[in-house]
Amino acid sequence: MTQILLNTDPISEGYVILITGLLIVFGALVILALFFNFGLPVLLYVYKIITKGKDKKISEIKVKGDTGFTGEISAVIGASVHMYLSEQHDHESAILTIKQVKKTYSPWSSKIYGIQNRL
Amino acid sequence: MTQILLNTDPISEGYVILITGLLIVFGALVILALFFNFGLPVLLYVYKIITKGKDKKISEIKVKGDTGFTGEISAVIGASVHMYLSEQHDHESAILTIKQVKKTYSPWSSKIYGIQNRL
Amino acid sequence: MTQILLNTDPISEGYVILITGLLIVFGALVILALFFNFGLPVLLYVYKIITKGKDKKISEIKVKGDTGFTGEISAVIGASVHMYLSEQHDHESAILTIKQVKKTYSPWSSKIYGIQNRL
Amino acid sequence: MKKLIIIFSVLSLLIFIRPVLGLGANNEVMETTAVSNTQVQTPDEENVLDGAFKGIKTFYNYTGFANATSGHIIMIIVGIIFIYLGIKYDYEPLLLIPIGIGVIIGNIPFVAGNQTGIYETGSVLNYLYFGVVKGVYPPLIFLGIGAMTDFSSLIANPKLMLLGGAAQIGVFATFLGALYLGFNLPEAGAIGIIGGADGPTAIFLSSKLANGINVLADGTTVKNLIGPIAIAAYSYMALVPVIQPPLMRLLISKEDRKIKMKPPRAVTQKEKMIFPVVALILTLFISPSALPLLGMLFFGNLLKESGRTERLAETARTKLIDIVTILLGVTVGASTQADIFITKDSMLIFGLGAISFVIATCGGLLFAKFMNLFLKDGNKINPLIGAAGVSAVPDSARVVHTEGLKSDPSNYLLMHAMAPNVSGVIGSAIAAGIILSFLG
Amino acid sequence: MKKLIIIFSVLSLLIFIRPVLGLGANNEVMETTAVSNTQVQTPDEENVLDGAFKGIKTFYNYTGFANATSGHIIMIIVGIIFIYLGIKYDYEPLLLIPIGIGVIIGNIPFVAGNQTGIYETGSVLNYLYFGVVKGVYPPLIFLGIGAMTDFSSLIANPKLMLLGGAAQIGVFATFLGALYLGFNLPEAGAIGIIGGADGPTAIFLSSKLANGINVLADGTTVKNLIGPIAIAAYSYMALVPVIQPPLMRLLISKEDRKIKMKPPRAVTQKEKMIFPVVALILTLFISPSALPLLGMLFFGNLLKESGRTERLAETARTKLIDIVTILLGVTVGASTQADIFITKDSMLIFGLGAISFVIATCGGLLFAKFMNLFLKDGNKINPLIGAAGVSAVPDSARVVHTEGLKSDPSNYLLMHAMAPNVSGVIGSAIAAGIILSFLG
Amino acid sequence: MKKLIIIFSVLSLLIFIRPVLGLGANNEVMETTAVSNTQVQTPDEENVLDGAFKGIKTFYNYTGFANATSGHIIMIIVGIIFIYLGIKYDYEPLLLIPIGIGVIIGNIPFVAGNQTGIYETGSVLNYLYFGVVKGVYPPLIFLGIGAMTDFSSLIANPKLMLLGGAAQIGVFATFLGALYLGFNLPEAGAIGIIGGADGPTAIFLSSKLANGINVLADGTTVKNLIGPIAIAAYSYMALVPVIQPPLMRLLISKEDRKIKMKPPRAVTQKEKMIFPVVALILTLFISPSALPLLGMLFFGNLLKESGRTERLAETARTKLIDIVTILLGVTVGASTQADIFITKDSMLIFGLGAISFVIATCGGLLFAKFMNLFLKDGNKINPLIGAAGVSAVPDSARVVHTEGLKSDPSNYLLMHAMAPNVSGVIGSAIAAGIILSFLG
Ligand code: NA
Ligand code: NA
Ligand code: NA
Repeated sequence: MTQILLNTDPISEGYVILITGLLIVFGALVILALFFNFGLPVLLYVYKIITKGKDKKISEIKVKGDTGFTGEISAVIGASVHMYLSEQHDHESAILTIKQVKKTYSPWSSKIYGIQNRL
Repeated sequence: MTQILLNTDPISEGYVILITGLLIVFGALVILALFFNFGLPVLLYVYKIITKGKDKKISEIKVKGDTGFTGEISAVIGASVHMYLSEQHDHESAILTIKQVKKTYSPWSSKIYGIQNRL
Repeated sequence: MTQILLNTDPISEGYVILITGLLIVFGALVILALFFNFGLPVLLYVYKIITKGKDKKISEIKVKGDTGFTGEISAVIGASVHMYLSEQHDHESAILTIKQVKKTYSPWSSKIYGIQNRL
Repeated sequence: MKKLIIIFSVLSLLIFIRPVLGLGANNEVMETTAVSNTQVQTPDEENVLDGAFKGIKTFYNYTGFANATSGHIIMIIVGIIFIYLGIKYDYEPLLLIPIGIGVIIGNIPFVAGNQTGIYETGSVLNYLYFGVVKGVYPPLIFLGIGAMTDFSSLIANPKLMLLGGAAQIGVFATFLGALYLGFNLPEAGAIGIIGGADGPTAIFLSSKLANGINVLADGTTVKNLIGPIAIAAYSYMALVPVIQPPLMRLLISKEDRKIKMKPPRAVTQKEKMIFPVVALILTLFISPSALPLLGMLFFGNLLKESGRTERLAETARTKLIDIVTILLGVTVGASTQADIFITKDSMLIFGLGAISFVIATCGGLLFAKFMNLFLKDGNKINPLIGAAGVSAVPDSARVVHTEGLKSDPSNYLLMHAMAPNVSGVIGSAIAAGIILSFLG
Repeated sequence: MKKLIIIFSVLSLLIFIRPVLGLGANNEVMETTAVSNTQVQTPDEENVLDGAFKGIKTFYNYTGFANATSGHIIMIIVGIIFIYLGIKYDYEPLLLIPIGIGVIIGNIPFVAGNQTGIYETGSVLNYLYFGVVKGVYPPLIFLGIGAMTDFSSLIANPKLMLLGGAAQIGVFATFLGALYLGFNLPEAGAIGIIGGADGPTAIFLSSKLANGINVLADGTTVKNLIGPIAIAAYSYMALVPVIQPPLMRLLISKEDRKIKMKPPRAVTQKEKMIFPVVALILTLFISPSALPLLGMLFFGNLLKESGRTERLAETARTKLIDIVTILLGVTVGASTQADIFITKDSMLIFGLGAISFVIATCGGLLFAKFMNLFLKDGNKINPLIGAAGVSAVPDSARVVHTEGLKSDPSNYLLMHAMAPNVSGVIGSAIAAGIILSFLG
Repeated sequence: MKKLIIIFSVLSLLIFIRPVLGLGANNEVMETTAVSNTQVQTPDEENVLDGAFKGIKTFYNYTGFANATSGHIIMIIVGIIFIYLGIKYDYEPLLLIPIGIGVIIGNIPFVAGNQTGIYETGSVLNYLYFGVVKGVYPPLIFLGIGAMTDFSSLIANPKLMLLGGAAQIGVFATFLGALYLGFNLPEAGAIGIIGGADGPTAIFLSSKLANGINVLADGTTVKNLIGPIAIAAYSYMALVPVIQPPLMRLLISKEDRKIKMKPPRAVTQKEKMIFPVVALILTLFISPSALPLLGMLFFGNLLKESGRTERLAETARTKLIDIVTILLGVTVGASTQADIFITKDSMLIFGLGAISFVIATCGGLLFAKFMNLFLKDGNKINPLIGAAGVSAVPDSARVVHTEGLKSDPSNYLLMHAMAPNVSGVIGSAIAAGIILSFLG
């Protein structure tokens, strides 16, 4: 348990932590926001170039992921979080099912009991 | 670990515990019995007066709970405990479903994933 | 933690363990193989004689177990382990269901909530 | 790729088959000349070969064959019998099968020191056994029980609760019997609870009183009787369908067995919600030491009845109770390690256990007849349901039901038997609390 | 068979009813003559009978009736109120009901020494409470949360993340308030996190800072405030639908409330897969002490989005989180044992908690208005969603949604409110990490 | 209400924005006059502001950016690669994804002392890691495996068991190789088990032999190799579809690959019930130290086959194994903390691991050819199935199946490959037991 006493007076130290803390929290979220605003698109573009369309599997999911799922629609359809999430979820697992119906699971290999993948 | 030695002789102490114990067990169950015979009705009556019919939600369940569920019927229908319980259970959850179809769960708030409420 | 030092030189000891180990592993599996090749049939025959056909319950399952489940068929049908296993599984539980539909479970007695037996 | 792999495997095979090729091992290690090598070789060769025989001899001493005792064999057979009863006659399979396999696992002969046995600190079984020794599993099982039990029959007909009380005579009589047989007070208390016909309660109480740790006023340490007590409790619970019917026919007259009871009144959801809360407060105010058991029991029941927490109740009565049952069963079984389990005490405990079930059943039946003296016709209860007071839910209730049908095929007693049945559970938990307060 | 049973029961009944028949107990034990026997008898008789009364007197001292204090009664009533709110008004039933019953269980008056209470080493409740004291439960709950949370709204509109940051003002302001009220730094830090409106985070941080174990530089030991902090956090989270609407109407003008936002763009599965990994690395590089919380949160989310581990995600968000919720709820509730819980500190904490929720909400709302100054028309955000930044997922988002509909029935804000809502969770976890680094 | 809230928030905001308004903090605390106050003020002001900069500087030293080493970065990239392989190529996603995220979590740079890291006592990860260090997780996983494995192919064709034995050559050869590379005996034993191609067994054995705790006769303490061994085992298991096919084509002739095998005979339910019990007793009598693994494996299988305990089997093979897999994966991953993981030993272990898989596969294939010498036509086995003897269930069996189809599209080998496949599991568990007996 280490404790930094920047000030002898806890109140002043409180203000320090308050200001420091707020700045850092904001900083963190800003960085995150920036990454997903600018970093991610670049990253995905690069990835696409590298894999130049070889990239089947996931792109499928992607496409699927897009169609019939603009925020507006879900916002209207899913007037409740649950509705929204669960639909989303069925949506995915529908795809997964098709993909994984032959999958199976075991701790040595994750491939026995794929059906239970939807348990 | 505290131990009360009322008697030096364990056998006699055994009898003391035997008699004491039986009296207390009986006492406890008698009190419980009395409460549910007399206390509870009063309590419910008072509650009803206080909430004078505002009390929608639960009364519904109550009503539902009554109809088509006298002990005799279930005793005959449910010739096995399970049958009895499970019917009872569907019965309730049917109502709950209607009530909670919009419900969802999360540890912050219990409202995401209401469907799983029936998982 | 006991350690047997048969040799002062770990390498030689390594060879000892290597040879010993392999022999024992093989030995174990050979014994197992022999038992299921010769021991088991005898054992089952004896059991059959003792219970001389009284033995309904399980024999049912047995019969069921046989029909429509030669390895070849499943090998072809179930082109994946999962398919194979799960079919097998439904197969059993189908029987169990019939047998246990009245069953119920509790830790005092395993008989409340038989339905959940298939949960 | 192929190339690489060939080299790989060839190389590694070389290393492996060295002794066959007769290349010295230690010469790579301690640079010796080819000459000294060949000299070293031959002895090394033998060294390895007869070393192998030595090795097998040494290893043999680790095998079960070398260490098996008659006790191990007996217990393994017992385990097989448990499994057989569970599978063939469907006696409590969810308990007898895990316990049976546990008995086998616990009686594989092994050499101490490799953290194998359930009583060796640091072994996996020992970690799982922790939940038994510390009494953690039973309350979790009670949570699941609460989440699957319906108390309406009890709420509808509270006076039947007394039958659950009467059956507790079994607990205290056995307690006394144990004292006569020379067990000290805490041990006797733990043994007595077998009469409660309630596995988790038995494990909980014995883990607190007869755990081999507590020290008495006179300096003697109590014995560890958790294993025998748990096995006895579960075995006789499994045998309820064998033990009770004769006693019923013995003590209850043909006419009495025919008595039909009024259908219980319907119970409102609101009553069901209030029950667990009130019952929890009342019973625990009277017997606070039963808190872990009754607290969890009624907590589970509230989760079930609240109508808002179905998902928690569902988890409690399915996956959670399953996991705990698996671990509890196999560790309780494994705790019957021959050298510790096969003792005169265990035999005495089994004897007392049998008596306790008999007494409990008789107590319930006779008290039911006794109650009838005060009930006017039409309100009379069918004395058979007294037998359900031993708990062993819901077996004894079903046994009552079956007996009832034998004497009158139109007489459905199950619903009525459930009341004393569940109150028997509450009763023995309270009794456990009392004993714990006195002797804990 | 019958025969055997008759003998059995007769014998055992004999033993049991001995005192009535007046046969000496101890004469079997200490061979005395029939004469001395009858002499011994009568006193022994009384001995047993008035012994019984003594026994009941003794036992009475163990009952709750003998040990109940006003504190116990008050807390039990509080527990009942929690349960009532959960059932009747559906405020967070999955939390209020377990906590409520836990409060009752924890306030059953008992005599210390029988390993009953949650604060007694060796008691079952104490073992289950371990997961709270060591902060093990919260990360497991975060795992489940991650496996059930959909971050697409956040990915689609990253700038809304800032709202989740603004609401953290509540955390630090409360921290400051606690310092003013005389709490020392670690305690104040733990209290501040109530403003995070996030139960697991509150429990995690308080278990690290205000656990009654740590010793400060000046030698004073911090107080154990886990109970009050957890209760405060969950209570106010349950009351979000009561606390927030007035503040919204107070601070946001009618026109602003009508603002419609552009639908968020669709998010690809690939983005959803990358999000948890990148977010985990970025946030934890900035605030490593939040590792157990954010690590598990994003781990759970990856299980959900990977598309390959659905069965693990499903288990994490159903059975696993249910089990942990049950244990966490009941133990947190039980930790409110009157003698430890009813203190001036607890009252102060509840006061600060209320303020913190108010500040957090205001912070979110005002910052949203502030952001609008920099956004050109058409891109403006509806300031109401700022209130969702307090987390309390997804209640506050739903509250926003409802308020939005009140001012314009065609204005669906839920989707948009989810972004600040989940970022509020991340934000308060980061804040917890910062406080932990400074004061841990 | 509104009123109250306004006062609330105004008050609290006042407190919060105090420094802006320039009211001294400490003057409330240490009653000073307004004069001294204003004097105190200005410094205090700066105090707070440049304090903030100091604060950020101080905090920066806690961030990952300040403490990151090349090791951390490398491991994080490794973690990302694991996740990528799991998602993109579907290699063991249920293991690679949890392990991968665990690797990232374990390599977030942090300052020791805040109970963050997996190796810091008291940290959450450390508590979860307990199940790995004490070898508790592996038997629970074996329980689930047993509950999902069908042994009929083995019962139908027992001679195929020998193939599972042959593959264990990999274990002992690797053990020898490790000795050559200078590891001491227990370490070498733990490393050898990688050749068993069986994650849980590898973790179990290494937690007993190479746990960084045991002390050898010569006073040296063994190294903690659990992390590298587990990672190696799981990585190569994931790569079985890459490693085995070339070896098959290398060692098995075109004609041999075409051999069709007789369909296995049907197996009765009764045989399936007897198998786990007998196998448990036989194998554990021979190798008692394998008790936790084989005991649980056959226990789970009995739950599956008994036909009476389906609900327990179902729980064991779904929720229970899922929970354990999640915890095991993430903690094993996190145990690869750069400073502890990136060592020459780890590299050697990865090298040996690769060799061991190659040897095991070759051993199985060659032994299959060897067996054919003694089998008359029509009974000959297809040597390909020898490769399945390495276990890595059911991947290697599927690989065999695929290879078989390549040489003859009508040749379904899966059923036949399952026999050596599962016997490989039993074989390596027995081998683990032997090694443990010799070196434990
Ligand atoms: Na009972
Ligand atoms: Na928050
Ligand atoms: Na293997």
